[in-house]
Amino acid sequence: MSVRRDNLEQGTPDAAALIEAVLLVSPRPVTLPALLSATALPESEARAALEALGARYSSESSGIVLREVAGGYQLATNPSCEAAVERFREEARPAPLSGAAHEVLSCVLYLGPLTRAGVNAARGVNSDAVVRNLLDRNLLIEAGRDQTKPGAPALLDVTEDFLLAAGARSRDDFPALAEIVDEAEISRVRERVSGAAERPVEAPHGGDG
Amino acid sequence: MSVRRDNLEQGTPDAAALIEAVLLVSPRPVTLPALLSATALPESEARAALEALGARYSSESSGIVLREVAGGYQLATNPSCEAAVERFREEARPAPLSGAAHEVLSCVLYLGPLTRAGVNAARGVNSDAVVRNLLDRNLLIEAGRDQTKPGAPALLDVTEDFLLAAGARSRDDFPALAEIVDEAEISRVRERVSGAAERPVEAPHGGDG
Amino acid sequence: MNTEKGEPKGRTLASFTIELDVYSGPYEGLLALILKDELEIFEVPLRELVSLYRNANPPAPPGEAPGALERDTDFVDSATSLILLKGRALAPYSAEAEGEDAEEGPSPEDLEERLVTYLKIKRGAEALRERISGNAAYYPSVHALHPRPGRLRISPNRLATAARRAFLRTAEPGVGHLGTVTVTVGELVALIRSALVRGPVSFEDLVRDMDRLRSAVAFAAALSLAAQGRLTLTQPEPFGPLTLEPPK
Repeated sequence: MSVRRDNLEQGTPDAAALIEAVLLVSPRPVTLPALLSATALPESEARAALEALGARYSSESSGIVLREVAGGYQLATNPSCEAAVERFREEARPAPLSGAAHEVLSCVLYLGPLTRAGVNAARGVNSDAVVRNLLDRNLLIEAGRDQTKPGAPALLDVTEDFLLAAGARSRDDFPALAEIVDEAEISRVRERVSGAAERPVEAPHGGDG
Repeated sequence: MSVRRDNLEQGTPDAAALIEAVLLVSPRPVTLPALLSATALPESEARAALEALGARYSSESSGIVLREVAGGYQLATNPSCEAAVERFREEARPAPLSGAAHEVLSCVLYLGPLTRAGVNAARGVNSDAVVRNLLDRNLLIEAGRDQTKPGAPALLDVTEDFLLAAGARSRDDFPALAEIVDEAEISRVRERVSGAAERPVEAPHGGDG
Repeated sequence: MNTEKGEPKGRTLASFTIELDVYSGPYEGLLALILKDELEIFEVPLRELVSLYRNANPPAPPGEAPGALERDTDFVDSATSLILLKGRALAPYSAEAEGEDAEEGPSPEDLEERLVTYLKIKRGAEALRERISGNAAYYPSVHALHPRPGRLRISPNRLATAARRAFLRTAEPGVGHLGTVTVTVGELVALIRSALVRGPVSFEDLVRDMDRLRSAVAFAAALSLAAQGRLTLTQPEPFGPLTLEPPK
């Protein structure tokens, strides 16, 4: 306490303190506009304060970290303290997502918004049950309808909870597919298809039944 | 805490960080013994860390303060930031409830009061994290204990806030369970719930075998 | 559901009835419908089916449920067959082979595009998995202020739907009744591959001396090898004899 800050006691706390307090009472990320509106700070001051808070709540020095995620700012525990937090809460983590669920999310993220039929087609299997589960977990949402299709089926999109779960600031905060997929592997697939005469599994001939 | 803390990244956070993290995820004051058991710290180290945290989260310099209250330690907003916090509370839109949260609420509403084990049995899925969240949001409350069960586990019930959110004056304002699922299913679920808490300790003697 | 208190024990598979979105009635009826192609196998949620079975036939202490082991293994047998059928139905190649000439499927270009897209999706999914698991240990503050009473809206309709969904779901199946699993898919993969060195082998021969559990695991091993293209499975008709052949 080297600096005197009597103003704090009199109800004019500094910018960082105001933001800190608001973030403590919000389990969800708070957008910059919401922060500005609650704290009545000018944007430049708020940004500078957020930067200072980022240093203070950094993953190297603190059990609480400031995350910039899902379009906002959030205080969360440092994953390095995971064991203590989980011992304290004495509860099972929600079951991790299945491989199929990750595939469906990847479809919607990279090819979406997509209809259920679009997801099924991309994966080559019926994914309705997986989609239902992801809607349940608030990781997917029905956002609008595809008016070009008969019956105008619902379009699926990823949610804010999905961005949170993935620790992403926004939809754009994911590497492009081109960066993830190995070109060599793609050409191997292409070769295999064009060179593939026989099918790997002989399917039963049900034509006569 | 001006010491370098590179060890944090490698998963051995220091004492203050561990305590900070635990306090962030506890809405109620945490007693020293509870802190020690979650963090596995020796008492002297924990006390020293709490002192350091007290200076860091002091009411003169921070929007978040460390309070020693009701026999424990708790993070809270600095009263000097109250105006911003109140504005935020006015403006924030409540976080939407997940599908899982709706399920847990409906189990407690229709079958309750229920223990956590009862909720898990009714849903067929571990629901501890969801229950915790609903308690935190004051949509569920621990109302008494089930004395017939070993350890007298807490019974969960829905709250006034829940009724208000659902636009209901009482439990009777909801459609009857019999209108939602048929009787055979209801009795199946009830059986599952009553069986769950007993656990397969021992088979009933002289049963129907 | 026939879960009458009186006699949950000693029943056979014939008395197992199920209640699924796509079908309700005796389990054997479901099998018949699938075999007669009146019900698409991929409409059948196998996991849910297993849950229903476990729920209708809870594990009982040894000696208290005569015939339970037989019934359980019968169920495992038929369920693994369903898994095989389902795997076939969902395999990208088999769908178009049904009823059409093999050559009449999508053009190689279409197929190539589909596979490339799928490959990208798959790699994207792997990256997502890593990212999501890397972010799982951030716990948010729980010091939330409750919103002003009345700001949160909970729809009674959604609650009713949720109740329906929750009450129709059944508990995760226990596997305790199967005893200790002493064999792994890996072991049986090795066994199958060494058998294939001598040429095609019928599944029946392969599992002749195995117990029910081992043969179920062998089934899984064969499926996984087939999926990797390391063997070919042929079965002229559903539930007919199954032959394992080395890859061509």
